[in-house]
Formats: sequence, C-alpha cells, structure tokens
Amino acid sequence: MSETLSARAPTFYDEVVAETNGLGGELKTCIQCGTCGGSCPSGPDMDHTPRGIFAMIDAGHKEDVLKSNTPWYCVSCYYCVVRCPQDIHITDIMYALKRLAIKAGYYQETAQDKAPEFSETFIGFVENNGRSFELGLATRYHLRYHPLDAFKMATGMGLKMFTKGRMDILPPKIKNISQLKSILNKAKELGGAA
Amino acid sequence: MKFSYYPGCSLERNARSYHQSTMAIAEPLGLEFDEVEDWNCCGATEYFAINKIPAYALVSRNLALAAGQNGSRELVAPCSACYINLKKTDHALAESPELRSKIDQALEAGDLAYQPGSLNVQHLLETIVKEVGYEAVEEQVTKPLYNLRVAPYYGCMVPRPSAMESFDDPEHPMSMDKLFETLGAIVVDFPLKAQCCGGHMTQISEETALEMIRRLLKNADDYGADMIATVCPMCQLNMDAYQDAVNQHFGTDYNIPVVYFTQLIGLAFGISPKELGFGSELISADAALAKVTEEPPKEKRRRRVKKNAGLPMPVMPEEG
Amino acid sequence: MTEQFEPVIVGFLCNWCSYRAADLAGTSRIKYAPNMRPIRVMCSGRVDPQFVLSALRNGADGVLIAGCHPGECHYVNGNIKALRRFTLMKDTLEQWGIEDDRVQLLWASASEGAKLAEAVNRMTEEVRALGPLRWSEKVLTGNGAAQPAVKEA
Amino acid sequence: MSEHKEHNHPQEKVGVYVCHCGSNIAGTINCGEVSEWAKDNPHVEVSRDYEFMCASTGQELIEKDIQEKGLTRVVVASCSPHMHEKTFREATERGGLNPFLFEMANIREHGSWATNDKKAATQKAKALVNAAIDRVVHHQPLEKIPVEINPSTMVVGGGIAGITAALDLADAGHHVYLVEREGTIGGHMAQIDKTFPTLDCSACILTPKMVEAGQHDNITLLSYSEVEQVDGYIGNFQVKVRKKARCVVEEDCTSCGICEEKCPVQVIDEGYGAGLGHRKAIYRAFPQAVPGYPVLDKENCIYFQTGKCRACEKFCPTHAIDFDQEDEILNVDVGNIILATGYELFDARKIPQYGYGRLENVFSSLEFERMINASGPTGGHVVLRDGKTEPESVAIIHCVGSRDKNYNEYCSKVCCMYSLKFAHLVHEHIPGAEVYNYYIDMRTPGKGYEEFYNRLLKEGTHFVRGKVASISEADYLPGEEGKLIIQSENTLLGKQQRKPVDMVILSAGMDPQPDAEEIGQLFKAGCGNDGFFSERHPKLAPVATMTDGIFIAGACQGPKDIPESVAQGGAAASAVAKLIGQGTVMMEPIRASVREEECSGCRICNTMCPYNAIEFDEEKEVSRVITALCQGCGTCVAACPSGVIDGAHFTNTQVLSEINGILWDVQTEHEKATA
Repeated sequence: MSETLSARAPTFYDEVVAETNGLGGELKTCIQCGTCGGSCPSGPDMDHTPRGIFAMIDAGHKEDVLKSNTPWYCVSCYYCVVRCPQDIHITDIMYALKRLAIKAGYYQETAQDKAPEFSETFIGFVENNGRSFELGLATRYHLRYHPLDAFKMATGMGLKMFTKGRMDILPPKIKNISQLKSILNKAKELGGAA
Repeated sequence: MKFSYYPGCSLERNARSYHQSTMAIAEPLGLEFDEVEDWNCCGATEYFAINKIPAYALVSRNLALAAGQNGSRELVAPCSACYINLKKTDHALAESPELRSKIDQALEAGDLAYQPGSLNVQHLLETIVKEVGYEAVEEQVTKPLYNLRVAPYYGCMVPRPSAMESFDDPEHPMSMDKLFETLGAIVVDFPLKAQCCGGHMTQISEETALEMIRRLLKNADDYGADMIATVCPMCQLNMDAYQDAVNQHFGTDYNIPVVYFTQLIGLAFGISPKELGFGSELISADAALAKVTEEPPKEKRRRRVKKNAGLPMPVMPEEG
Repeated sequence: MTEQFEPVIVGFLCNWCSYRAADLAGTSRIKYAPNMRPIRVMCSGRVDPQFVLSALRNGADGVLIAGCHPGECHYVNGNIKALRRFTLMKDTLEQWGIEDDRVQLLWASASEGAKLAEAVNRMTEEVRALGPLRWSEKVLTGNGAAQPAVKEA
Repeated sequence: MSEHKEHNHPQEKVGVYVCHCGSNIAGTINCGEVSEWAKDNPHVEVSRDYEFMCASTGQELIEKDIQEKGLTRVVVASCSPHMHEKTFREATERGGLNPFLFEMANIREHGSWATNDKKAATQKAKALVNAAIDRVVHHQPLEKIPVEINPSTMVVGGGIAGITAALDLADAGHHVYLVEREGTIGGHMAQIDKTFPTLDCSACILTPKMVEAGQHDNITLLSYSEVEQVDGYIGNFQVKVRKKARCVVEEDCTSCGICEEKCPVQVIDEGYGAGLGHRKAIYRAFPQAVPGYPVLDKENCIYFQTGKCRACEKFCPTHAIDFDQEDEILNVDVGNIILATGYELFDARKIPQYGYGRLENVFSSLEFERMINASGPTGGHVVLRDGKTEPESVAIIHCVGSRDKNYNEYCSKVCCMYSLKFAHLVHEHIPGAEVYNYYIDMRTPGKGYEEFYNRLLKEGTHFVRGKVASISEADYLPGEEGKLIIQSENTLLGKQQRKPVDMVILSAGMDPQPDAEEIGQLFKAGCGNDGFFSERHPKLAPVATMTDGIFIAGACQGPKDIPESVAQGGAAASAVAKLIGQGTVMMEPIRASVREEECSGCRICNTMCPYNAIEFDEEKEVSRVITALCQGCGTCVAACPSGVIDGAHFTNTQVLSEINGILWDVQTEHEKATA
C-alpha cells in the first residue's frame, strides 16, 4: 500500500521515476554517499557526478540535469549499480535521463551534441535494415555532423579496418524487415512511460 | 550439447574472427550451435538511449524467434552487449507486468509471442566455463600456449550484467584466468581486467574514450602482458583499432595485440591461426604468438622464504 | 462501486511470533486487508483441526494458521506439529471440495509485520476470487461424500 | 467432544469497555457504535466507551461497575494484550473479581491501526468484541503458579559485558557460572590497544576486571568450555557444559609459561592475534590471560600429529601437562542465564573492490589493533606488510560492510569513533604522516565523542566525505606507482578523486557471531532479521528476551561500544538480581491437565510434550501432566484424540465460543442454531 500522494503536480523527480523501468531501489532512498561518483570510469569528465545529478533531480533542477553531459558520458559499465549501497539501478536512470533530454530537446544547445545523434544514426540503420551498418554509420554520421573528423577517420583507422575486411560495404539486411517494422511501429505507438 | 546461437551484428563483419574461432572450437568442445533464424540487431546501448519500448521490442523479437525455434533453451551470445540486452530484456519482461503487456502487443503486431523466462541467456565464456568445463577443455589441448603471457580482459557487461546475478565475480572475475591456465599460458592477472573500455565513447568524446583505453593498455603493459584476450567485439575494436590513436594522443608506444579468447583456445587445440581468423587484428599478434614454446617454462627455483617474511597475509577463502 | 464480496478469514495467531507480527504491523501503521480476524493461541500447535472446521462451518470463507519459523518455536516444536496436522487436514478438506487456498499455513516471526500483512492481503484476494464458502451448500449437500454436520462437542 | 458443554449459555454479567485511546482507535473505529451495539449481547450488563481505559479513571470505571453492578466478567476492547493485559487484570482484581475472568479485544494494533477503511474497522471491532464476550463467559477463575528461583546464574561469554554482569551478581552475593569458549576471558576488548574517546589503554582497564572475575569466590570460571544443552524454564534451568580438554591439569599449573617457551611449533594466531601475530601450539592468548592456564592446540601439536616431541611435558616443572585429558561434561543448575556472546568483525574479504586479502597493505581494523598494541607482533610499530617500512600516508575507510544493502544494512555504531582513534594513533606513532578518513556521515553520538572528532581535526587529519568506491594498485598517473590508490567522489566538491597512499585500514562493522542462530535456538532466544539476538522490547526491555529467565547483554544484541556493553551487562545483572531477590516468580496459570477418569491411556500425548511434562501412571494406565514442568503450549490439548486434556485459559469451549463470536455477522441462522 504506497502512501497516498496528495494530488500535486508531478515533479521532475516523478518524471524521472516514471521513465525509469522501476526495478531496484528507489531514487529517493539515495544517501548521497558518492560510491557511484567514485566508481564511474568517465566520472572526471562529467559536468556533475551521478550523485550530484540525483541531488539536482530531487531539487527539481530539470534544465541543468537534462543539459548536463552526465547521462551521455555514462558508458553503462554497471560499476555503480553493483556497488550502490541502496541498490539503486543508476545506469537505468541515466538511460531515462537521455530519453528525457531528447524529449525535452535540450540536447541541441550543449557541446555534447555528438551523443544523441550517434545513437539516432545507429538506430536509423537498425530500424530500416534490421542490423547495424558501421560504414554507413561512420560516413553519414561524420559527414552530416563532423566533416573534419571524417577525413581523419577515412585515412587512418577506417582504411585499415577496410583492408582487414572488417567493414561491410553494403548494409546487411534481415529477411523479414517488414515484421520488425510493424513490431517497432506498434512499440512506438504504445511508447510513453512503461 | 546443443545451444541456440545469437551472433549479433559485430560477428558478421567487424568481429568475423570471433565467429570463425567460435565455430572452429565448437566441435572439439562438443558444442552444437543453431543460429537464431533471421535475428535482428540488439540495439546495443543506443536504442535504450532514445526510446524505451521500441528498444525492448527490438530485443524481444530475437527472444521470440529463438524460443519459437524450440531448439535448446540455452541462448548463447558471444558479444557482451547482445548478451546483456537479451538477458536484461528477459528479466525486465518477467519483473514488470506493464512492460510485458506493451511488448506482447508489439510482438503480436509481427504475430510473434514470447513467454519471459523460457530462455536461459548465456555469454559464450559462461557456456565454455560452466557447461563444457575446464577438464573438457584441457582434454582437447594439444599445443599448450607455454610461455605466452596473456592478460584476460573481461570488460564490464559480462562480470556485471546490470543488477542481475553474474556467473563470475563482478569485481574480480577469475573464470577466464583459470581457462588460460588450462591452456598452459602464463596468466597476467592485471587489476583493470573488469574495467570498461569506453564502449561507444569513442564516438561521443574521444578524449575521454582514449584515456579509458590508455589505462587498460598501460595496466596490461605494466604487468608484462604479451597479448590481451577479450570476450567482446567492442572491447577488441577499442583496444586494437584505437591503440594507434592512444599512442599519438598520449605519446606512448603500446604494441599489444588484442585477440578473442576463442582464438587462443583454438590455437591450444592445434587449429591453424588462419582458420581462427588471426590476421584481422590491426596490431598484429604474430610476434606474440611466436613466443609460444614447446616445453613448459622451467619452474623458477623457489627462493628460500626470507627470515623476517614480514606480517602474514589474510588467507583468501577458496585459494587458487 | 458495486458491493464486492468481502471474505471473512479467521486467523489463529501464535502468541509469541505471528500475534506479535500483527502487533508490529499495527504499530508500524502498515495498512492491510481487514478481512482477517485474529484469535490468539499460545502456540500454533494448539490449533486443533476442529477449530478450523468450526470456523469454516460458522461462516468463515478462509482460515489462516500462523506460527513461528521452524526452529524458532517458543515451545521448541509446536509449529512442526501444526505443520503435520495441517498437511493431514488439507487432504480431508480437499475431499469435501474445499479449495486449497481457503486454509493456509504461514510462518511469521515477531519482526515480520510486513510479511504477515502482505500474506493477509494475498490470501484475502485468493479467497475473494474463490467467492463465499457457503459451507452448508458446498459441504453438506454439495458433493455426495459429505457426512451429517460434525457433532458439536 | 471435550469437556461436557453447559446446555445453555451460563448467565454471566459482562462489563464491556471500548477504549478510544485518544484518536488511535477512535480515529478509525466508531467506539460509541461498538459499545452501543455490544449492549444487545445477552451476557452484557454494562457497555461503555471511554477516552483512555488504561488511565486510572478508566480502571476505576471497571472497579466501580464490578462492585455496583455485580459484574462477573470484564471485557476491555483496546490495545494488544502484550501492552495492558496486566493493567486491566489488576483493575478487575481490585474490583473483587479473579483477574482471569477478563478478556481483551485487540482493536488497535489489529484493528484501527491496520486499515484506513472506517466501516470495515468498526465491523471488525464488533467481531473482536463479540468474540471476547462469548469467550469470557466460559473463563474459569485461576491462580498464578509460584516458581522457585535458583539463586545461581550462568553468564555465557566472558567479554566485557559478561564480566560486568558476572561481577555485579557475584558482588551482590549470588553465585555465577561464567562460561567462556576461548582459553581466556576478555573477548574482543582484550585485542584492542586504546579505547575511544579517552585513549585509555584497553588492557589497563580490562585486566583488573578479569583478575577480579578470576578470583571472585562467587564466580566459577569455566574457560575453554561451551554450553551443549539447556533444559527447564525460568528459575530451574539444567545446563550441560562441555569443558574442553586443554591438556593441562589446572590444579597443578602455575602459569609459568615455560611450556609455551619450549614448544617448537609456531603458527599464525587467527584468533586473538587476528591473523597478524603468531603463537605456539600450546599457548596463552596474551600474557594477562585469565585463567592463566595455557591451552594445547591439538591440530598443530607435533605430538598429536606424529606422537613425537612432548617438549612441554618434559620442561613443565609441575608435570601439569596431560595429553590424555578428556573433555568433561558438567551438569549445572541455574535460575537464570545471561547471554553475552559478543560479535564478529565483518569479513572485508567479502568486498573484492577493497582488495583485502589480495592487496598487501590493506589491513582490517583488528589487524591494526594488534599491530599498534605494544604487546603485538610489531611491538606497537605501525609498519606495512613487509614488517619494516613505515607508511607516510594512511587511508582509513569508514562503513566497510555497514550501511550497505549488499552486506549489512545497519550502521555498526562504533566504526566512526574507532576510525578517529586510529587516525590519532597513526599521528602519534608516525608524526608527519598524512591520514585520510573516508566517511559518509561522521557519527559521534557519545559523551566526549564530538570533542574527540574536533581533536582529530586539530591534529590535521584529512576528512573526505564520500564512500570509497575502490582500492586498487592500478596506477594511471605519475606518482601513483607502487601505491594503493583510493578512488572515491569527494561529495562536498562533487568531483571524483584518486589518492595514492601507502597503507589502508578498513574500519569493518560488526557481524553477529556465525553460530548466533544455533546458540539462539539452544537458549530459545530468537534472532532478528539482522542476525543479532532479539530483545523482548526494543525500548522498554532491551536486555530481556521472549523467554523468561534468559537475558542478553552486549554486542550479541546488536552493535554497540564498550560503555553500552557495560551498561547492558549491569542491566542484565540487576534484572536477574531482582528475580533472585523475589525468590519466587508467579507464572501464568496456563497449564494442561488430563481428566484422568476419561483418559483412554493411548499415550499419544506422552511423546507430544517437548518438556517431558506428561508421565504415564502404570497402575491406573492413564497419562498425567506434571504441572510444574508444563509450559502451557497446548499442543497435547489439541492432539488428544478423546479431547480429555484441558488447557487452562485456552479450553476447547473457550476457543470454540470465541470462533462463533467472531463470526457473528456471517453465521447463517442454521449455523447459529447448532453453534
């Protein structure tokens, strides 16, 4: 029997909880101990440590949270999840914050505009062909967003990967792509927080 | 032993050698893989960053196909990201009724269905270590990798499949270490063997990614590794293909080949390097492989224990 | 809201463990289904099968027997005896067509208020799903095997 | 079936009192409606609802009604009987009625507090009240049963809590058996160097108490002994104690220590030495051991392995060594038992990312206590694992295994304070050393504790707020080689930090003893979810247990520091002294009794009783309950096939009537008629 919440407008905290898949300990039980901040391999380069982000979520700093690079620098390595003394699934919350950042459209203005687009480009191929396509990913992603990088990629590592036969030229496709598309479309339709 | 097999996109091209070597050692290990018919990409860490329900639906199609093929209940995934997505999705469907109902409807749109829990998702390392077992591997060893200093690198998702139970220690895994001991190699137990290689970070902030990769290379090098063995195409790509970028960026000169653990098993079984896909690694493994000798290294004369050997160490529960 | 069926469950709670667990659920203000009506016995071993039958015959839709975890009984092994009687009694009840979920046995120590509350909630829903017992209809006339009403003590 | 039933309900005059308990009950239950409704029960003479029944005015209502209205039974609908049954029984008695002609209806804990549904709560309250009324009319007057209290007491566990309890009772003139599993009393406190916050030397304040306990006329010290079996009940416990063979004849041994000196075998001392020190095969844990007799460790003794050596026997001046000494079983009768079995340090090897057991210079707190102790393996010098190098920087990690759902969720209370003490001791032993304390919350709740924290701040200790994420040898940056790198987030800066240090001390928390579960069952003292013994009431009875006559004191009841352990030792001793002082204790008259004239002699009940309280009369071929031994569980009452065993205060008729009463609103006409 959860306590009856007085009928108040949903806070940013409620939004984050709704978007997370709800397994593991509750975000509000965080005791701000910093284990996650201390464990994170990309921690030093984050605007705020995960712990800092949780304090900001609780304080309702929606914009600062969804503008920060923290969710995008999470490499989902699960150090924080296995070590969190309150059993909070921090990585799932970071995924939720990425999705909320995209929904809120905050990601364009930040310097971290590489992350969301990389994911969207990657998924573009998957939704159309059923499988990922590194070459297409590398070219379209770099040409569209970072032309300078593209040259470096093509001559350096990209070339070597080609000669070693580790790059497809044509995008691999699954047979029953229509089945996948109808599944994904239905899923998008149902979308929303589950 | 029959297993359903989910190769994943990387094993089609980028990690071709991982697939080749897995197939090559399957027969001697008594493993029979039947590939999931028309499987699709697992979305890696990308789809969950964009849209939750379609991300779960994408993975669920694979689970439905695998279960539908009523082959073996055990679904083996060699790639860590595919392994964790399949396992995480099966777990989430079982735990969350709302998610379950949405995914059921989505699958229905493609007239598929999946009953959570009807598959036991395993990583390939887990299959070899737990299902086959060290003894069965040892029996097949014909050319032990004597004198080869191998650093087993587990990456992050195999030891720590989110909050789910891992088949090995989440902080200090040893299963691959023991596996290479049975292959006769000198195992380099380097402390960062379960720390993340950065995953797709190279595409987001190269600065951060190269630093994460540098740490692993430095640690393996400091502990005298001739070679790093991985269990995941992403880790192999980051440490192999970006080793050059690390050297340029930090002015280091690492030259450590990064191979798949299945390739080394194949070598120890006497299978030819070519057949195991050696040569596809950007940092060539030839020099390291040349170090393998016929006879085992001589037992170094045990130095007499010094008189005041200092203070005793606490004994670890299951030693060795 | 239409008048939904509210099952009445008689609970035999042992003084040392499950009765105190119910006390703890109360002091912790854990809200749970009010359908279970507790009767205190010194030990779950005191629960005579005739108590269960008497409750069912007198209108209860379900009976919960709750004792200490095996090994923690205040009287060494009263709960083990309750377990034995429970298993035998279930066979009899089954023959009379009384559904399995109507009579349940639970271990709950004095510190497990939440566990007891949750068990009561679950059992209430299970019995609600089975609907009212209507002993006289189901047992006396329902299936041929019924004997005349159990003679009162 | 069982005792013959009165044909019609006996005409009793019942007084019903529905308590509001302020808003605790009245907030959810309509007390007026319930008391009004109770009036149409044929037995009810008067029915009232009142603000606070447990108040003296409420009790007076009962007394007045009994006298003025000639009540023969009383029912109070209020809180749990575990709260005020005693209060209302006494009120009933003052009114002139036998206190057992009274019954409570628990409409608070089981009623108003357990639901927000006002209608259902009131309906349930009526059922519980009606059940109580229908039951109470069948109550019989009963008298409490006096039980003699054996004035001698057993204290299990010779740590500071056990010693305190034993000394308090012994000084009060009562005999005490102090049973200690190890070769000497002293417990964990004997392993500690200094105590916080006063920096008293632990041995200096402990050993006098040990000596006192060792020489006290009223204390029989059973060291190297363990309890194997406990029978009986409050006032009359029969305890089997196994006095393990130490291969030393205590009468002849003068504790001169020559045997220890001559013994050629040296092994790592996992017990007292916390795995850092060494000891011989025949040893005393530490010089001030009480008793001073050594103990022979058969596993490591050459004689027991190969039959050779016997050096100790040769050199013993008083020939006190006896290799063939056997374990002795002693049967001890005591009136009360105090469990003071202490705790075990949390095993830091369970946290792989802290590296204990893998990284050389990571020490546990007990290892450091032994190291810093002048009589320890390093003579008090703080050195690294190589036994030589002094560390220039030391990290002390708080909350190791505590406040963590992966290990122990509870806070172990003492680690912050002993971590501060360690910081001070490192400064003292290595002036100029850099000390870093990693904490989540600095918990200094005791007297002088916060002042001690200030002292450590003044001494220049670096306090970093943040639970340590990992301790590793993997160096990333220059200056980290060969060091232990502490990686954590400095949460006050919001930044991740890496601190290379030479030495790490893990301030591990307190675990329950590994065998706490079995000991608990042996003494019928249950364990809580955290694995420590459960007190009877967390606030009002912290040293009593659910079983009368069994008490608990010290860390076995939960993590605590020395002052609290001593206080609980004293509290347990005074609780026992009270019972001894009373001489007898009145036991609840809940007993079984066989109606011998109707007993068929089938003897099913004989084996049913866990207390062997049912004997069989060979001539009359009937079973009989030995009232003194019977504990009133009622298992035999329910088992008797002919139902001829009565359970006082829980007779079949009483319970069956209670069942009928509780189902008043769902009974069909047919069932009512045959009820």
